[in-house]
Amino acid sequence: MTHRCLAAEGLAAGYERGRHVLDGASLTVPAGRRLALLGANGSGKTTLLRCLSGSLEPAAGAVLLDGARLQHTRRGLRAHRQEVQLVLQDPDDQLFSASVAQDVSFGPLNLGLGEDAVRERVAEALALLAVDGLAARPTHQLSYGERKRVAIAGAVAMRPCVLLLDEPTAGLDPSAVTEALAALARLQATGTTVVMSTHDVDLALRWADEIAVVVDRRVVQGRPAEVLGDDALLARARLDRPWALTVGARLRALGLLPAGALPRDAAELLASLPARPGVPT
Amino acid sequence: MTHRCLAAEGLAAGYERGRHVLDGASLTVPAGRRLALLGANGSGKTTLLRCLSGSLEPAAGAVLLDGARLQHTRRGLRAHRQEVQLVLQDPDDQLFSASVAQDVSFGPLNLGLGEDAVRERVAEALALLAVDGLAARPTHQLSYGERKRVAIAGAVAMRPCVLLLDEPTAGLDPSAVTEALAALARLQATGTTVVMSTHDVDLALRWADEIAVVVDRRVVQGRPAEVLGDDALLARARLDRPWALTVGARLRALGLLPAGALPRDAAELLASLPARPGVPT
Amino acid sequence: MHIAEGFLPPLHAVGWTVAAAPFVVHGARAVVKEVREHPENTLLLGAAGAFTFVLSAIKLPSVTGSSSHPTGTGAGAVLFRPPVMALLGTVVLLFQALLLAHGGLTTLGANAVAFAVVGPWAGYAAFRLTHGVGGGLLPGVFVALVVADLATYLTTSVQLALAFPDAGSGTAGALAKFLGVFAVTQIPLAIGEGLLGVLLFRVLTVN
Amino acid sequence: MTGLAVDDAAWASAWRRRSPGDKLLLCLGLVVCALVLPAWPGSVLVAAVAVALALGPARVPARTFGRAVRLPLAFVAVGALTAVVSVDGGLGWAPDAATSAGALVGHALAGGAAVLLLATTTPMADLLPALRRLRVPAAVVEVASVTYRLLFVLLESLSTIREAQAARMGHSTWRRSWRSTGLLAAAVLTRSWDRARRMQEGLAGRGLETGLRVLPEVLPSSRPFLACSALGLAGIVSASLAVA
Repeated sequence: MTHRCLAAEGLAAGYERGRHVLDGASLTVPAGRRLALLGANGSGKTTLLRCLSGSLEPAAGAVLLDGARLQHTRRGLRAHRQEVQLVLQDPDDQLFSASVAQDVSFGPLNLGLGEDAVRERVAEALALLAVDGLAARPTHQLSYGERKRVAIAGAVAMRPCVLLLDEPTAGLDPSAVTEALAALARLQATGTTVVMSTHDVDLALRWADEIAVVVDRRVVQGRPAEVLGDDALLARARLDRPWALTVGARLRALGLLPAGALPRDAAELLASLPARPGVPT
Repeated sequence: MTHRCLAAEGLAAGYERGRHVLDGASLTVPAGRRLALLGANGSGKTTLLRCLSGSLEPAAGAVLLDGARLQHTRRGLRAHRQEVQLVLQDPDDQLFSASVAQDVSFGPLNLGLGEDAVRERVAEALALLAVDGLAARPTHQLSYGERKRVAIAGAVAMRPCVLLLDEPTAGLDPSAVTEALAALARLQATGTTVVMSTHDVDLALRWADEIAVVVDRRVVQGRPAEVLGDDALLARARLDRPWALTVGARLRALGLLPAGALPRDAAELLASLPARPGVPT
Repeated sequence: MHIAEGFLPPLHAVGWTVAAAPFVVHGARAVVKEVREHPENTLLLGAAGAFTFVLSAIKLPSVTGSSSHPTGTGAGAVLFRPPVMALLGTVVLLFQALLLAHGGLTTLGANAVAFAVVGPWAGYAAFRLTHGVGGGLLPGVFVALVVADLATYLTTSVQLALAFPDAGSGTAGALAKFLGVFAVTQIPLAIGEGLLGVLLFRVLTVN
Repeated sequence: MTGLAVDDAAWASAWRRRSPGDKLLLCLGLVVCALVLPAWPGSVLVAAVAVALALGPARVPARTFGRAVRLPLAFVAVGALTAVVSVDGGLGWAPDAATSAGALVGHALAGGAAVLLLATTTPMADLLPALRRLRVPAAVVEVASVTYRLLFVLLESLSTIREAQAARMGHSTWRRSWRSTGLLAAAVLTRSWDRARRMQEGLAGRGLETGLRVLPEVLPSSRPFLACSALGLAGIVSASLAVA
């Protein structure tokens, strides 16, 4: 799994109340980086991810993998799907086999791999997502958080270069979010580029190297502090500014944080603040 | 709709892997206050709400409304449901009718009201939830956030004194959360006591007058700052401390916030902080 | 193979509606009784109807090159029994007519006889028969769905033949014509539906 | 999915607020005309009126209407051809083959257009309560209403699961595609049970034990509409009889 670069150029796709959901949307997924795709519900995040994964054929524009245009032919899709995998928001839409191991083996079996290779892939994917203990369990007995991770394992077993995740943390409690993020970090360590859609701006600030916001049928892309500090853009996108940026800016103005400091969460903020009163920074 | 006091005493309920999900759980819902029910996924929040609403009969313990014990008879349940309504997390579990107005009319009709009274209730509930514009729309064309609000309207049309909501903000984007909270505030103004389960500690701090945490099969209840500042409790409950409490405590220690200040979100924090450096508070 | 709106002469449309009525009324009685005793089962019956509709919207992997959909009523007969299917099948046909322009209102009776009465009963009988001679569940399902599908197709052909007898050879000749013309799509479809049924029930019994 | 297109059109139609009973009378009247009157000019008149009303006052998108009208064409064409081929002593055309085939196609297209006028202007949610007045038992109407609501939920599951299967190459060969389709059908069946079970619980608090009664919108009947319908139908009948 070497990093490959996935991009979208001038996409028009989806159709709702007489117009496209996306129109002229362009995006570059930098290889090996963590990209958070932000947007309000209904903004077109899912439509964009479905185009990138090849599930949805755009009405105009192109999806490019290492510069080569995705062809919506049987062969083109087959090649694309070995490199790019999408995990949908609702795990129940992806778990259709009786047991966890069977479900995860679905993709590798379809790749025509031998039994041993399939077993190896399944074991590897389950271990990466830290759900190896669930292999023999029936899928309908799992908790929501477990089902989400098993659904991701199903995509991971395809060994994609780029893994697209639609709202992977939605509905998870804090500890499940932490576990999911740890699993994604392990995936990245194996060389997978991870794209995550979310409407949680605090999470995006904490996690992402790069942010893309879906707004007004297009995509605005940039570095986290830049994009998430752009109040006009966030207002158009119906998103809030992450609290850490708001509070950080004031504390910088008060001279409590060094000029370049951009704490991304409470722990980083506390670490950058002086411990006792009167100690200048 | 006068405020009435709902309580649970020593509940044992639910059953998973050989033991009860709740065991010895007691809770008092103070009339007219906003209660947030916190807990990790699978901790038993939903089980507790189902007991309180009467849809699940506890194996032991009692549910009390104004001190009177809920009897799980046809008549007892009927009386209880006129006072206490539960809205489940997935709106599709409650929307059975294809048209919004028809769906909301279901409860009031079952109360045996006449057509005009039913229509009045439907209009009132839709207006309170700010979904009156959707009355004539088909359920299957609504967005997730709209479906959530229509499901709440269905319960509100029963004019309960206590409205129990299971994860009403889960899956909603920031602007939809704001709208949902505004709707709940309008409900409270009409005299309804609102209980909301969530695992979002930041939201709970911002919204609630009173917090109950489901932990180790029981419930710990108290004032927000108290409960959410108890790190040992939060760790047992697999929850995080709200960032505003963490950051607020440090800023108080630094002398930047007045001793008693407990900002609950970024806006309150900014308002309590000095605007320029060097200005003591 | 739904008979399109307006395709049957008025007398035939009325005749088939009258023929379907007792079965549909019988099914409706069963449903009313069920719902009176267990009101919450309204939801299960509704789900069964929705499943039947959605099953018939599943595209079978191409057998003949054209896209083909199962009738869904054979599986419904095995799962929910023929009397209930007479009603649920008719409701599904009504929805197909009004949501998919598939079938029609004046041909609803004729289509109900083929899809909601003859198909389910024939399939169910075949299922019990296979069981009776010691066939297992999956062979029973296969036979039931193939028979239900073929019986539906046969009934539709008879209905068309009665409406449009051949100029020279009469109804018998017409039946041969219609059976022959639609065999190309319907026989592979029947086998496909049987296969899908086996796969479906296999997953269900493993669970 | 075309089915959704017809349903979407019905909810958005300019005739959405007309009484379902009125629309039912008009459309059934047209269907009966399409069936009973001679194809020329009866069917042509019926089809013209149905299309004009749908695209005109009811403001149904032409694309939706056109697509839906074309759907039964394959059956109609094959059926009509088969009906007029004679197999008596070798293949040949029956006497008056062209006329009979034309009449068959005419009746079917006109009838189809008339039913479609109803389908694209009247959502099921309005039509099903109207069936109560035709003395269909409440339980049956309630079951049908739940079917209507759930079929959208299940159709969405169906397409999403299929998409997820395709993404993991579940439909890359014929053999795998069959296996995946079996899994898909089973998954939809389990979901439909699950949905019903969860709804039972979700609705218990609002009084499920007394059935699933709902209050339909008040969509009053319009005398002018009924009068115009009667006049129009009478016009079609007399014009057809005069020409034929």
